[in-house]
Amino acid sequence: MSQAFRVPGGVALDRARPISFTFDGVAYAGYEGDTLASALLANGVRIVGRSYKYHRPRGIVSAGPEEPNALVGVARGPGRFTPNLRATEVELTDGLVATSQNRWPSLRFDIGAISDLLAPLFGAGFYYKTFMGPNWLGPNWAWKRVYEPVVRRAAGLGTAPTAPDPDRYARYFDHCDVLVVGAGAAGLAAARAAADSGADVVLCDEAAAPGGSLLAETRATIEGRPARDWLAETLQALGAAANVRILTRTQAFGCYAQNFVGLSERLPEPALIADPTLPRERLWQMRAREVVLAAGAIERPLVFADNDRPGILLAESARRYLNLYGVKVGERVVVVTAHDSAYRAALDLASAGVAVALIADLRDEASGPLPQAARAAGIEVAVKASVHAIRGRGRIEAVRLAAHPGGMRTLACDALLMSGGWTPSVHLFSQARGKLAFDAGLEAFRPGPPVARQRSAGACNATFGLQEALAEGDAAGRAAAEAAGRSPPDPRAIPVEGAPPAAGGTLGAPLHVLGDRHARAFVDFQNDVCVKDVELAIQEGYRSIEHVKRYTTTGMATDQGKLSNMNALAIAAAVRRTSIPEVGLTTFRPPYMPVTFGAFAGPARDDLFDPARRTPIHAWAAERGAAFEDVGQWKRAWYFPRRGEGMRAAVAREGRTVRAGVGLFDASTLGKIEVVGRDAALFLERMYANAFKKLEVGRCRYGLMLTETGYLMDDGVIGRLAPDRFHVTTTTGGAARVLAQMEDYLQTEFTDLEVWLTSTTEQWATIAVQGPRARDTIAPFVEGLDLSNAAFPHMSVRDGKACGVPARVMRVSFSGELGYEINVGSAYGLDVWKALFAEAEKHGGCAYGTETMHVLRAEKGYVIVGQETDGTVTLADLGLDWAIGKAKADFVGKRSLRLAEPAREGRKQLVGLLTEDPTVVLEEGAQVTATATPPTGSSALGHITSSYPSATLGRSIALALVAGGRARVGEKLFASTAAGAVAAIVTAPCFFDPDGKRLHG
Amino acid sequence: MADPWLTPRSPLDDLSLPVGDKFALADMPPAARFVFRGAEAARAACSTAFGVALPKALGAAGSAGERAALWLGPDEWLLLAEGESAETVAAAIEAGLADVSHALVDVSHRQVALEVTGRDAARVLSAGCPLDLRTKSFPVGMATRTLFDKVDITLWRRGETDFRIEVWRSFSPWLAAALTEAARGAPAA
Amino acid sequence: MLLIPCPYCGMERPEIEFRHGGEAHVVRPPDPSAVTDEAWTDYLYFRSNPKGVYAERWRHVSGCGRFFNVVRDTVSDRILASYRAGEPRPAAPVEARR
Amino acid sequence: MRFSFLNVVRQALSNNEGWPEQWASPEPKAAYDVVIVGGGGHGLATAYYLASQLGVANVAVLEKGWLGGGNTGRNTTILRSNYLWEESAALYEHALKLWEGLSAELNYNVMYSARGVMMLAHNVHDVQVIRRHVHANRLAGVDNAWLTPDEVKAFCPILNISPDIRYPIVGAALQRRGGTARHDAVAWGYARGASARGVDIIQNCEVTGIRRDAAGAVAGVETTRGPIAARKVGVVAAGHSSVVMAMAGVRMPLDSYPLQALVSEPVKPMMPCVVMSNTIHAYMSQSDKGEMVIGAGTDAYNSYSQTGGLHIANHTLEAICELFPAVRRLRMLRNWGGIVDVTPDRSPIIGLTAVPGLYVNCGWGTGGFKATPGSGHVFAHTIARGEPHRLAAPFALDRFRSGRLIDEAAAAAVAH
Ligand SMILES: Cc1cc2nc3c(=O)[nH]c(=O)nc-3n(C[C@H](O)[C@H](O)[C@H](O)COP(=O)(O)OP(=O)(O)OC[C@H]3O[C@@H](n4cnc5c(N)ncnc54)[C@H](O)[C@@H]3O)c2cc1C
Ligand SMILES: NC(=O)c1ccc[n+]([C@@H]2O[C@H](COP(=O)([O-])OP(=O)(O)OC[C@H]3O[C@@H](n4cnc5c(N)ncnc54)[C@H](O)[C@@H]3O)[C@@H](O)[C@H]2O)c1
Ligand SMILES: Cc1cc2nc3c(=O)[nH]c(=O)nc-3n(C[C@H](O)[C@H](O)[C@H](O)COP(=O)(O)O)c2cc1C
Ligand SMILES: [Zn+2]
Repeated sequence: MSQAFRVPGGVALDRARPISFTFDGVAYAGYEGDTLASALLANGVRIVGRSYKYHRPRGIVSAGPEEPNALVGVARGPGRFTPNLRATEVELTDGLVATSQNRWPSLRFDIGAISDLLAPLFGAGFYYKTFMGPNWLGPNWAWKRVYEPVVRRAAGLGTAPTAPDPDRYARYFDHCDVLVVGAGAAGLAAARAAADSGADVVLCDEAAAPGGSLLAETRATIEGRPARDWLAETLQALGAAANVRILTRTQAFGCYAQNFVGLSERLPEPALIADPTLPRERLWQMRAREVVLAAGAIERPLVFADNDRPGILLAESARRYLNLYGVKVGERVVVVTAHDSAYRAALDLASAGVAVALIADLRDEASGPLPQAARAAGIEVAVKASVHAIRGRGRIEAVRLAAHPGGMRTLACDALLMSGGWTPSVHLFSQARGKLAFDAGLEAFRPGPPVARQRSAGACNATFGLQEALAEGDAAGRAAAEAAGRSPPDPRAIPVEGAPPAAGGTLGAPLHVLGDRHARAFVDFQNDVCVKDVELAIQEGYRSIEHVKRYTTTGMATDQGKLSNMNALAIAAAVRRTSIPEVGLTTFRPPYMPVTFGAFAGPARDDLFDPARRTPIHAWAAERGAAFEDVGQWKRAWYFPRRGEGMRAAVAREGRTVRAGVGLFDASTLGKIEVVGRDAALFLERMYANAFKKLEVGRCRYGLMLTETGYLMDDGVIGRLAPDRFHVTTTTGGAARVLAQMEDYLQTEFTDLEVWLTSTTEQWATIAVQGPRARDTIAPFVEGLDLSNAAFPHMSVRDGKACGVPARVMRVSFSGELGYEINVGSAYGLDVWKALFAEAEKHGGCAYGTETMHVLRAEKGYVIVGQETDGTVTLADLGLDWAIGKAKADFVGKRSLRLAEPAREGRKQLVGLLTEDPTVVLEEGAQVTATATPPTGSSALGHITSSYPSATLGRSIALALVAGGRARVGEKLFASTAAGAVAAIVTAPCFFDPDGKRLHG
Repeated sequence: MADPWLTPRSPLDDLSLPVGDKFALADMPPAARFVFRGAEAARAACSTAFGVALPKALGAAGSAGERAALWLGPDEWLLLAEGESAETVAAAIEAGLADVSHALVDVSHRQVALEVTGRDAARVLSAGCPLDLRTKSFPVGMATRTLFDKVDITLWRRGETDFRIEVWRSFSPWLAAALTEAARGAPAA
Repeated sequence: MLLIPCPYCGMERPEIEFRHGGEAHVVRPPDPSAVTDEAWTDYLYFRSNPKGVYAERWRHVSGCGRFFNVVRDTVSDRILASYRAGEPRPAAPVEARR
Repeated sequence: MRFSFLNVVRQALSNNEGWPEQWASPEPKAAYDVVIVGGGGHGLATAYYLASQLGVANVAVLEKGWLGGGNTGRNTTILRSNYLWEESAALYEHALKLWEGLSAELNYNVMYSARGVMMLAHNVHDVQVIRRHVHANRLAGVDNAWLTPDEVKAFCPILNISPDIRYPIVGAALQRRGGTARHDAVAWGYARGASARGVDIIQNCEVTGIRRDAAGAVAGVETTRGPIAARKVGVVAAGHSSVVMAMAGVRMPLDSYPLQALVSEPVKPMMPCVVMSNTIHAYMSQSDKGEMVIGAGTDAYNSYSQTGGLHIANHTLEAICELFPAVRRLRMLRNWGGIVDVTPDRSPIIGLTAVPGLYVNCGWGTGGFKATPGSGHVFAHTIARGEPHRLAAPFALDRFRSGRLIDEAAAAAVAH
């Protein structure tokens, strides 16, 4: 198809590189440098989307990221479909496939457009008022079954991607002296000044090409050169400076505490096609000492009936299409404006041969230099204008307006350029918690005094003249560099010619639209919010602008009200008969423009999502086909199935093997802390419920740590290595928490103590060797230790050697069998394990995993913190209060035990449960009740904490927390499950070797 | 009876680490490592016994030959002795500190070291490390405990484009993979 | 992400290196057994949680490892002072470097 | 005017010019029987039930800003009642039952959407904890079912249930009656209902002091719009509970943290339910408008700023993209924060205080939206009768004196 609207010129284009693309399946041509929007306009495509609620045909309104209408889906191969992209931002690439959204069956003919005919039904908040009954179907039935599904399907814009995204994303922290946001006139001047001061400067701009409004500037000269030449030279100089980085396609999307600024950078599509390993986007988390905001301003649409018809667009955008992309937005245009800047567009379009039928100015007078220039160029200018009607649905055909001179008339046109003036982009300033001040003269909110180390310059500071913007940018850049500790050069005069001042502007809706409940005068294009919706909201009591926003949804669309918020606010003020500052603004929130989730998530996916911690012995277990379980970040061997074995069989075999011979268990993940210092024992006395002062060197004690609120927090074995040195172990999951709790008390409460704590969790590979043949298994490898019962009894610790390397051997048992834990330097862990395993095999031994470990300890009635306990369980509940150092005046958690609840009678206590049918294994978590069929809503006596088939006992066993449980031994209780109640007899929690004879074997 | 097969293993052993001028990762040979804790007298005595002045404040990392002492906190240092046996080094230090209260804990196996070099080294580290790594803020010689994303590291700058990272061993494969990925995504410098 | 001045490291460091430790100067009764339930549960649970100037504990976990105190305005989140554990709260916190 | 399809049509025919104000905005009177401090969902619901069920209509709701502008207007709208402890389950179930009939009760479509809330288990410990919930809930009469990974996938097809991912999904609990509701509508619906029953709703009226009589009992409040007398004052000020209670000299076991949330750009339906993962900290649902609504975590420090750090969003989206790989290309539209008042046991505080006439309802932390109707209902009873409603009794402030906490945090339950 020919590019009928293409004209000569267009600085952004490379005409030597034609590009073909499709939109809704139709092939079109464009050039490199085009955006999808400019190419569509060049090809005469006017309808590009359908609106959210009324499915009205919509065209392109703007040339930038503020675009509310031209949202498309863009696909590039499998998994690379992105909905809701603004055509004004999509850079054209060869073969690009774009589709329109929110229409069925086609963009031209959309069934949904019926809603436009029924529009009065769909006023603001209509859905709160209906879709409720009938109630005889059951409360909410109709909403759930009928209405909500319809509403949901109707809502939403683009279709959601379904395939995993194959692209990469990257994320970096960054630092600079001066961050300049926006590379327009003000930003460039600021960056140059800061760079000349020697500061580290980062200059970012969301556009593909830096330059901002200078790119479309055809008339002005700066420092004696045409503005675009100045731009090119300045960019070149900045690009050459070692202390400047220019990030294009990079928006500053959020301003957080202390100048922490989020930047999102898009990589250009051709680069990604050339190298698919490149990230599609980068997230820069920039900590800037100083920030210069030079984000420019956004042109405001005018509010009049049917102002949303395709072909009606912002004046400056039309100018950009012409000057950047060589696209005329129409053959015959009418300009309606309240601001001088639109005259520039009219002049440029006229020079390009476009017929400008009329410039209709809303103001009483249009006498500034730009209007004069327009008149001089032979363009008719009329004032006191008002737009009354638009003809044309799929595209504008004529406008009916009143103006002076000329009165009411209808002008045929294929495009209408509008300008309501300019809204400074104060988003980032406001996010940084700067307060905005309403400037009544300018009818704009402008930055007040900054709160963060920031300066605003140029149009975002409501400084609209080019010369003034440059000067302000220069000053801001210098001041920022100085504040960052650099010495800036003298201020620089940046003379400008050919940029006559432009002023004006209007806010809100004209009187003839206000109150006209028939007019479809749009305030928020994307969300289909009209003037009458704002009026209705206020009529219904939604007076606060925040209520207006939420009731009408104005400003909540994907453009976040960049075009609409000021108009909505002015309309609300007019309806409420109050002032704009009285009404106030809604909150500016990040992101400035939508940012891809992937960019926030960065590289954190698959294996990089979270570190998987593996023990030194992991590889061996993996080779043996072990199943692993996640415990925190650790991967722990869960069980070691042999060929054909399921978990249950493997665990039974492992358990029997340990009880009969020997088993090896990788306990390396247990937390370990070395507690050293003169007061180490005293410190442990205070941190743990147990007594430690008298623990002999070489002996171990089971330690129980409470929270200050009196509940069991963690447990472990603590061995005394020397009078001033202890080896403390913790649970796998509790390691970090225990160390943190210890440091907290040590540094802030028990500051009288001289103690130092060092985590040694990963220093040691810990191999538990358990079973009657444990001693035989380790004996050949251990040097320098007498392993006899007398010399090395249960609960002892010795430093020696194993396999020739230093080893810390503890005689401890979590299985109830004779047991040792051999700690060797992690780097040797695997080899020592292999040696021990080979030896164990000689004794018929095996490796066992966490599941068997759990069963073995349950047979013994040993608790697992986090399984028997949940942070609400006391030592007394567990029957572990014997461990409390009774003579101690104080330890963490002690005082709380006297509070009413921990001391209460009838608390849940740990008991054993044996099912009447020994083959039935109770469900963990099942509630324990006194009767088989407790009425719904009745209280449980407790719950099953652990439950396993026990190979040792040839039957199932369970542990439970049961109210007053110890007094119920022998009673029959019930475990209630979905399948019904299972009877079980309460027993003591230890099922095997209650006297502990085997421990001492 | 140290069997010949008992050679120290590192989780980084079997990984293929990136090499190049832009960015390279290498795993460092085993070292004796200690966390040393104590007050000023202990610091002074340890400096003598270890042969490296333990720095008094953040930023300074003392080193002499293959030995180094990094400031971790006001009474905490990381002592490194590459290629030495922990037992011997410990014995020497303990001998020099018999009368001074302190804590010396062997962490030789707790962590491993990665060397990060190349033009992009600082940029790649900045993928996970939130500190300002420009040389004016993080000069050559500075060492500190910090973060790489979700993992605690000790970062020591040994040259403009030469860093050493000490990291707990179970985190090291993840860290190597994360750094490799970060290098891939970094913009051309 | 806040920038928090660590009085031990002598520099500002990013928030993610720290762990928040709740309100500062909540003193554990020196002899817990001697205090009433009321006093004890005050210590355990009750906090000032002010809107405005607030003294709080931070620990530089991924740094020097030390606990210290910060005075911060909980509305602006601006940090007004930072001092070592055990030191008294500055009487009139001077406005820190912004 | 009743809200109905018929009236929507009628009004449409007359250009919607006939809709009246949904609630009146009177000037404050000098005195009320009850003053409610805080015009969020809980405060408005309290007023509504006082007027509609307990015959106490001389009530004012004082709101410092705009109705629903606190956490009610900024939460991720997840509703469920499958809490672990009996006391909690009873309270939240009470609320869920009220949700089911709320649109009809208020004649205001609050869009209660029982689309199912699924809580994922990623490891053995999760399975134990979640199954314990399922069992406890069954006995309590609260629906909650265990799903296998395949059932999880069938219920929410965009979840990645591959066993090879870092934190594979090994099962889930599903509460089918759980779901979402339209947050703003809840505040507005209650406001309309309360106003219609004579309650004065007064916005832009900040309470700056609590007046006490010589005996120490509550006598009224000071506000930015002048003093208002009342013998009963109910404080329902969510994030600001400590601040308001301090006006009466009452210290609270609370910390106020920023809690963030975010939404994507709207897309056509891609997710039919609510999914939560406590283990990797991700919560997501899709609103009726099409945005993916995502709950982030709290920032680490106390703050009243309603903003937080960027790293929180990063972490949240890491987890979301890991669970739902298809959303990685969606884009964040808006990210905001609220101020949540968190108790040591993550359970709310409802009831009387040591100051006669002063009642408090707070500490809902990150998960009180779901309780709105139930909370308002039991609090209204508590205020009207001067003694705790049966369901509210366990949640009294004095549990922090006896140590009888209702520790939902310890039981690794999920907030939101
Ligand atoms: C991001 C986020 C996500 C959440 N997600 C969920 C979720 O998914 N599910 C869930 O169940 N819960 C969720 N919550 C929690 C839930 O939002 C709250 O628990 C609940 O909304 C509290 O309601 P409220 O009415 O008590 O408080 P609010 O709605 O906060 O109302 C309190 C009101 O008190 C006013 N006030 C304060 N001080 C004064 C004063 N001095 N004078 C007058 N008025 C005053 C405030 O302005 C405010 O309007 C979330 C919260 C947040 C912030
Ligand atoms: N009233 C008027 O006549 C009027 C109005 C607006 C602009 N102008 C002209 O604009 C110029 C002012 O220059 P200026 O530099 O202030 O504005 P500018 O529009 O030239 O530049 C702003 C730049 O900031 C970028 N930007 C905006 N938000 C961003 C973000 N969040 N992240 C990254 N980049 C972002 C834009 O892409 C743009 O390039 C003068 O030439 C002036 O004449 C005039
Ligand atoms: C469930 C839910 C859905 C939301 N959807 C949108 C949305 O589609 N567009 C939007 O701009 N904001 C949306 N918001 C956010 C609000 O605009 C706003 O950020 C939030 O209410 C907090 O208020 P504040 O940002 O004004 O402080 C949503 C909020 C919630 C709670
Ligand atoms: Zn520090």
